[in-house]
Amino acid sequence: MDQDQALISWPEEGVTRAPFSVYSDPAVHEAEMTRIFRGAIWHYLGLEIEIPETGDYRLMEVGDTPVIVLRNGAGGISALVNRCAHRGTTLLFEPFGNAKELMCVYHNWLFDLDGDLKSVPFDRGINGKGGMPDTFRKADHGLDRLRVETINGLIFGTLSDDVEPLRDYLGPQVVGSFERSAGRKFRVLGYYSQWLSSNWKLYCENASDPYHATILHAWATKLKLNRLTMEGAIEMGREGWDREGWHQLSWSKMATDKGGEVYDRAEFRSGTESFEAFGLHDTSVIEQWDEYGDGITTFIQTVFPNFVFQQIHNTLATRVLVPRGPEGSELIWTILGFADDDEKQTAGRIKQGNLIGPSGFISLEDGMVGSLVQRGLGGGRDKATVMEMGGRSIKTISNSRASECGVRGLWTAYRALMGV
Amino acid sequence: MDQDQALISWPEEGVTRAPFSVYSDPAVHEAEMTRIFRGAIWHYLGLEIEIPETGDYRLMEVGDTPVIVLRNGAGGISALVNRCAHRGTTLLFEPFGNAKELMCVYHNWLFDLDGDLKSVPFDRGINGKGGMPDTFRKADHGLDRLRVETINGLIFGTLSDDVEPLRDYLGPQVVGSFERSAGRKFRVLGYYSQWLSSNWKLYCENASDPYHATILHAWATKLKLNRLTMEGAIEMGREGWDREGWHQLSWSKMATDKGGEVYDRAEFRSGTESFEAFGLHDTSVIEQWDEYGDGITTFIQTVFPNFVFQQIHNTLATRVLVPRGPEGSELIWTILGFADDDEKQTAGRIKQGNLIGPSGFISLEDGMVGSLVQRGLGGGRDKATVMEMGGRSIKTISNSRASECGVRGLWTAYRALMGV
Amino acid sequence: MDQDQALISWPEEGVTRAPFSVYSDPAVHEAEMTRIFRGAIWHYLGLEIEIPETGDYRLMEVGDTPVIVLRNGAGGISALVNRCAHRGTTLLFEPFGNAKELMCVYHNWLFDLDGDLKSVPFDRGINGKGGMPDTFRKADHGLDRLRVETINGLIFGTLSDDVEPLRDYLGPQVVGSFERSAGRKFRVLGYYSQWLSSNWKLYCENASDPYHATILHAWATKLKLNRLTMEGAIEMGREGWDREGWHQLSWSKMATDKGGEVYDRAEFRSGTESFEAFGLHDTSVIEQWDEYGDGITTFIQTVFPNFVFQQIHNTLATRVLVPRGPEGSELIWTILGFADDDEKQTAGRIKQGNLIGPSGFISLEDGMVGSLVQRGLGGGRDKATVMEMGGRSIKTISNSRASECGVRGLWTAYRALMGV
Amino acid sequence: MNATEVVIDNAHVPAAISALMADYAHCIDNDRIEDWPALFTDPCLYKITTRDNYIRGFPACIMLCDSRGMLMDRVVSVRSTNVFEPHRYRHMVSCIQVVEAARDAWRLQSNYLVTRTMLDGTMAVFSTGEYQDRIVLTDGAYRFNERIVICDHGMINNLIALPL
Amino acid sequence: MNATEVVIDNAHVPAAISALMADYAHCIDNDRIEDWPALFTDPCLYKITTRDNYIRGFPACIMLCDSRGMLMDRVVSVRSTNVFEPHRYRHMVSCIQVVEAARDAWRLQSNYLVTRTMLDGTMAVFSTGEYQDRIVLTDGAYRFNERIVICDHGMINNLIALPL
Amino acid sequence: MNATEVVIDNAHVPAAISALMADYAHCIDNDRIEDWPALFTDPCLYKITTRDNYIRGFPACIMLCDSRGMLMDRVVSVRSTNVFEPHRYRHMVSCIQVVEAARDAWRLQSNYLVTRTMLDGTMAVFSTGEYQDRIVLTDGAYRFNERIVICDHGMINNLIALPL
Ligand code: FES
Ligand code: FES
Ligand code: FES
Ligand SMILES: [Fe+3]
Ligand SMILES: [Fe+3]
Ligand SMILES: [Fe+3]
Repeated sequence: MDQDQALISWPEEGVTRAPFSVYSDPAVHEAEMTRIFRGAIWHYLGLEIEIPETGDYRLMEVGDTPVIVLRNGAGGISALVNRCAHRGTTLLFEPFGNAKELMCVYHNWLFDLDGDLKSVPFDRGINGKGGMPDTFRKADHGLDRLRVETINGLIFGTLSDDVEPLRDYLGPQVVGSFERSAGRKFRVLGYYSQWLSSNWKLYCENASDPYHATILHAWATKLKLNRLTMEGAIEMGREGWDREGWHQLSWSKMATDKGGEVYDRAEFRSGTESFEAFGLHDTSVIEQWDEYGDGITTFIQTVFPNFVFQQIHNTLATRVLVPRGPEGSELIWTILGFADDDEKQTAGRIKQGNLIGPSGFISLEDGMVGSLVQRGLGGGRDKATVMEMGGRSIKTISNSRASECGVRGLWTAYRALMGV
Repeated sequence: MDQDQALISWPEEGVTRAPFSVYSDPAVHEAEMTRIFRGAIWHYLGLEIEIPETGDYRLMEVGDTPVIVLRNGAGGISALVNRCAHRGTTLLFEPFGNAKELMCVYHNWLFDLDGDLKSVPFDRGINGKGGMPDTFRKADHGLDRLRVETINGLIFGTLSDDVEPLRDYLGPQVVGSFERSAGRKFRVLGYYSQWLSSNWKLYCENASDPYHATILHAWATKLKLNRLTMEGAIEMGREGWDREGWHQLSWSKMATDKGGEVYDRAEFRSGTESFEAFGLHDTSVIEQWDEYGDGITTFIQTVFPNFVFQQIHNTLATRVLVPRGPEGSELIWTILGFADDDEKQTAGRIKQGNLIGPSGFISLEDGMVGSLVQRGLGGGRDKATVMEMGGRSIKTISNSRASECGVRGLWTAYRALMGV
Repeated sequence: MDQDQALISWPEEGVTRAPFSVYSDPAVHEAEMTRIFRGAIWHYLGLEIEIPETGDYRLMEVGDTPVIVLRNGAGGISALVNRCAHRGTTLLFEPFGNAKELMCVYHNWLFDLDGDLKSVPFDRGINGKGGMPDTFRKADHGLDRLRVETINGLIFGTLSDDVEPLRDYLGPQVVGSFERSAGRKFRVLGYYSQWLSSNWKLYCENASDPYHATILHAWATKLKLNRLTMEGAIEMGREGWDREGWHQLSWSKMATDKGGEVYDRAEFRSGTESFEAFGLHDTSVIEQWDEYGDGITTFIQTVFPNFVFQQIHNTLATRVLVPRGPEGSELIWTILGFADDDEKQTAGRIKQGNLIGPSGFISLEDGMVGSLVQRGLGGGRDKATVMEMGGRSIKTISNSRASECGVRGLWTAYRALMGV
Repeated sequence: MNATEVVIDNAHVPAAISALMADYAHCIDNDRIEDWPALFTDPCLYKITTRDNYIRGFPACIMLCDSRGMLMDRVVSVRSTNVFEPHRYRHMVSCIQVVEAARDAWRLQSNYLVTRTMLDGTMAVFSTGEYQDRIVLTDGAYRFNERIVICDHGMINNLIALPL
Repeated sequence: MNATEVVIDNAHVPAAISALMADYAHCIDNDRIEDWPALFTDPCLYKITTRDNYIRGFPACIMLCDSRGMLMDRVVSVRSTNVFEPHRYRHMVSCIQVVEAARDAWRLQSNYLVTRTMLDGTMAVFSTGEYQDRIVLTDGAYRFNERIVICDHGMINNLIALPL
Repeated sequence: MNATEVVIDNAHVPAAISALMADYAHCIDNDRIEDWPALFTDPCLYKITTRDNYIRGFPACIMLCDSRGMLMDRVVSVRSTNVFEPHRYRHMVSCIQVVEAARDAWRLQSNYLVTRTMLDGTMAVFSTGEYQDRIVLTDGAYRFNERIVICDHGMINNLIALPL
């Protein structure tokens, strides 16, 4: 990608606009892989509880870089690029597993759990013939490593040498979010993922956008499960902090709905559409308990660029959005409970699972809407989105979620890393 | 696409050659979307009878721009780009329907049938918090519109501000064709489409090329349904007219076949191949009546760049060819009869339907041959087609269809708009 | 592809490195089609026995150029580009067949078996109207031809005017290989092919790499069918010859295994993995006879860029690897026996067929490993492979196959033709 | 219609009808299309249309044969008249449900999926949809009196030469 | 389990059970989803999960209904509450095997393949996997007491609105 | 062969044969490949070839086992010897037609479609074609004496490790 010419000419309106070209241009995508995903960010890699024993591993992708996340001999966590140092073969290809060492199938070069090259078959040749040259040093041919840090059992890694420590990158607000939400030991209840035929940023915008939540997800609104009239807020880090707006928290308390005069105005679908026969036949799906004792019923914490921790009622999950080319992406869900849940709580989380994921009553639209945007871009490469709800800055509005400040925050981070 | 360097270096032989690169080069395709489909052309959008009532709509694509064609409040026709002015979401996604207003599913911005923005949820925020800035003007955020004109119930639209009025663009010959063919009220008998794994221009060349008709479509030739020895002609507009050759009419009269000495020469397949067991077992499929009282049995009118009106015996149809990337396209058929057809006539048109479409005895090859060409281009980017039948100009030859002047006309228009 | 800027910046380590970008960059792929496949190479086109009679043909692809290989009137062999000289239509589209002449389906231009244009329908028009201009010369519109030469019944062709005669291109070593292996008349026993989701060069490297053979293919190693401890060698042509290393022969003799101390070391999978229940239940699959009376049980001869002749036990086959875009390729197998085989021999070859092809006990991994590499390249465009086994030169090591000299030879040829 | 209306009774599909439906697929898939017309009565109704045309009540269709002669003309088209790249179908038919059962006239509905394989080895799902059949017993054999093929898709991948 | 354990006996699948399984598919594929809940008992178990969750013993699933009311709520979601691009499924069900046969309670396992067709005509294999059914006879009709849908794939193409 | 030649009689497929054919698919699709060899007689013929080889009379094939031991060696290859990316099949088998029926030896032909799902969740139609089976009754159980798998496609997507 040519650094000399402007990769993207950004509209003068700044972060209240995003040019449509960023959602489909292959050159922009290439630059994002380098400047964002291999750049100065921390990327979610999984949970410590997913790899408890030595050699336990899970695979992850950091942008387009395949990564092995494993529990190493010292009981610590290694994140290694999943690419043999010999001729590039993918070393491990099952999503989860246990490996005492990493042996490449092609020529069986052997790496230890820290990524160091331990042995090379026939390196001494056979009967003194062939083999590796004397100048070949195993030490020069280990696997590429990521820096790894954890917080409350969540594992993050980076390919950057420059990015500051994880907690500084996250800032006090996010650190607080994780202390609140991940303070106790989790238990994995399961996995699934969604293929999205849309650019990765369209889903990330969606996750940073509480404005859509109560409108697009009519199911939730009709049942008064999430409405902007509830007590709630968006938080994006200390004002003036150099990462202000990069990560966003949106929370609300269902019990505090001040009533729906706005929702009763005839201006939008979820407020007006008559759902013939609507009303639940079986309300067990929305039976819930106060998960954290703070009355919060929806708690969505994002970490730039592509991580989400969610609490929706008693459904807990991590979501990570893996870009796959300019016009595709995969949203990977890890469904969680707490290690000390009783059977009744687990059953409740499973049943509430109907609210989230690819069939989620209140999440089913989030993946779909991205493809609707992707398609809408056709013929509009010279145009841009408009994001002025709640003003033009990334300042939050106390106790209000009727704002696109979160999306503007996302683009603030994007422009900083991309240099556009 | 870089205007400074020649996008295409055209062979010096001019319109008797088309360089193979125009059929597969992504940069050429991008330029076509801008210079042709968003340029100074009129594009077929549908039929008035498809959207009789207020709010009735059908979707169409103008190149890569998604368009909503609808009957607006005033009883007129609006053509709006199918892309929300907020953040780009596709507004309507059913091919046909009725909408009293256009509400985007994402944040429920509401547009009227003229594309004007009527309301924005929470634009005043909640309890005075959030909402749109005072400087936000709904009037600045309507949907993009196309200019619309109709002729004999056919709807055309353009994204260009410069192109002349529709009738001037079409010229007297095409206007006459539509008066002749669409003078009475149509009835839609059905729809289907064909995915073609070939560049859009390959099908358009095919439609402008009567030379192939009696050779490729052996079925028709064997049954003497269409042969160049019949009375017939190609018409491409007044000589010297600045759009001469852009649009082409090819017609013939089955009853006038002067006998097939040419067809009896041993030089081509349809003239020579022995079809063991050929001859119809049931001739009802070719029973026909004089549709327009002028004895014409085949009447193919094209409008640059991608529209065809056809009469083949008593099958009436519009065809529009939607480009989908450099190497794919979709051919959309609308099968027609007249509103005042009696049952017998309708039944006849339906049965004659075996002649056309994806299973048409005399059209089945038209889509297929494009993919054969697309594949043949492999390894030949530096080569070109040869189109010299009937000379090298776009002049027509009176009462002869043994000419590629129509295809040369197509390329004349193409070069003018593309500036190559 | 811009000649002025370096298409590939090759690592200073030379042929001990291959930059990952060559396996996925579309611009590199385009250049390969021109500089290698349409350049100064000889490309395998098939076997004389596949087209014994006049008009017999088989299709082949030389890079991205579709080619017809046929037995012409004079009893010789013509190789013609499968692209009509009129408007580019693929002329023949069945993989094998017989054609007395080549008639294009689109407008029935007729070419003879030498590719000369014989007739053009309506070239004289109809009743003197239309037709081709007087200046049109059929002689100028024949099909593009390839130069053809054969050796021991194997047909090779080239699109280059400059490349030296076939035998000089192959050199004495390869000529000797074919005399040894194809000295008697073959019989075709069947065909199949494998789609590989990997760049074509990854399979070619694999075929030039005996280092992997005894490690990746654990099945063979466990059964001691092919181990580096057997007598064997790599041969790549006379030292100092200007094509040294382009083509490689790897052979070994099963009967000569000097025992497996190396294989008993605990360092690699096939040496260590405990195959619970391993050991054949039915050994008839490895019953073999001395095919050529020289005791050689594995004999793999490659010809640059993409041809392999193989003898594995009594399985004889040609393999040609057709590139299909930067990240895909098709491996086409022709399974052979000798014309004078008795039934028992044929049955033996068929049963030994379980060892090769897409389900081959000792070849099943060869296609798979390429896609593992292709995937491993993600995020590593700036990195390179390391090929130092057996030193850094293309010199062979007498009687040793513990070397990647073959792969270095492949890259030596590649760099010469690509000019990188 | 609802579940109970659909199933007049729970009659088993007779072996001869299963055999007819299988043979229909094998004729087409295994290159003996010449045997296909004889599986229909004369006159008959063989029709290929799209779900959208079916739902919206549009009479136009992709293929329509109302006599065995027309079926035979389709065979001739495939074998010798029309030009197209050779390809193969493979039929999967399941969820066969008896809608109406009588000794000599049965109505059945079923789901089909047809793949198309080109000679270059590329393979794809070509069509899916519903069969609505009327099968009658004539001179000792079951034959299709009607087979309506309703494609789920309004878009056809290039062309339909072989019947679905 | 192994081959012999699987087949308790070689009982034929009763016509009424074949009809139930076919009707299940036709309700969903032919736009009469309203008829779908009545094919289940109340209470019941309808569950969509992935093979990986199933193998690894993870309880989380994609869809879970344990009452006819919950099935009906899914119908309401499809018909009027949730927003998604309209599409159609087509079910293929085969390799139906009787695991346990009793007069009024049957266990069956079968393979399914579902294609999804969008209104723009694009069509693709959307899901494949296994059905594990418990079918019981209640007031004279066979109904699903349990249908466990185990998808071979852990990745879903965007969303699942209609049941599989 | 033509329609009438094909169906020697309209015998129903016995439940035990349907169960055998279903179990064949479930063994492979549900990860109990160890049960697969026991579904064949010993000796037997299990062969995978392409339609083109079949039509042109070429004897070479992709897989050939003529003993239960060879079938078992394929199981060992899948389980422990050969290296490949883990994946799953899902079989659809339909249009099962009785070609020859006798009490203890049946000939059947049917259509199959197999999808392949990789662990990353990608899924595709992997193979379609025809089964030509000879099924015999030995010591009280039906087993495959012959199963010839004829793929419609001459091109294989990378490799075939699991039987089709
Ligand atoms: S590529 Fe990994 S050992 Fe050779
Ligand atoms: S994108 Fe349309 S309302 Fe927001
Ligand atoms: S393209 Fe071949 S004859 Fe016209
Ligand atoms: Fe949402
Ligand atoms: Fe035509
Ligand atoms: Fe190998």
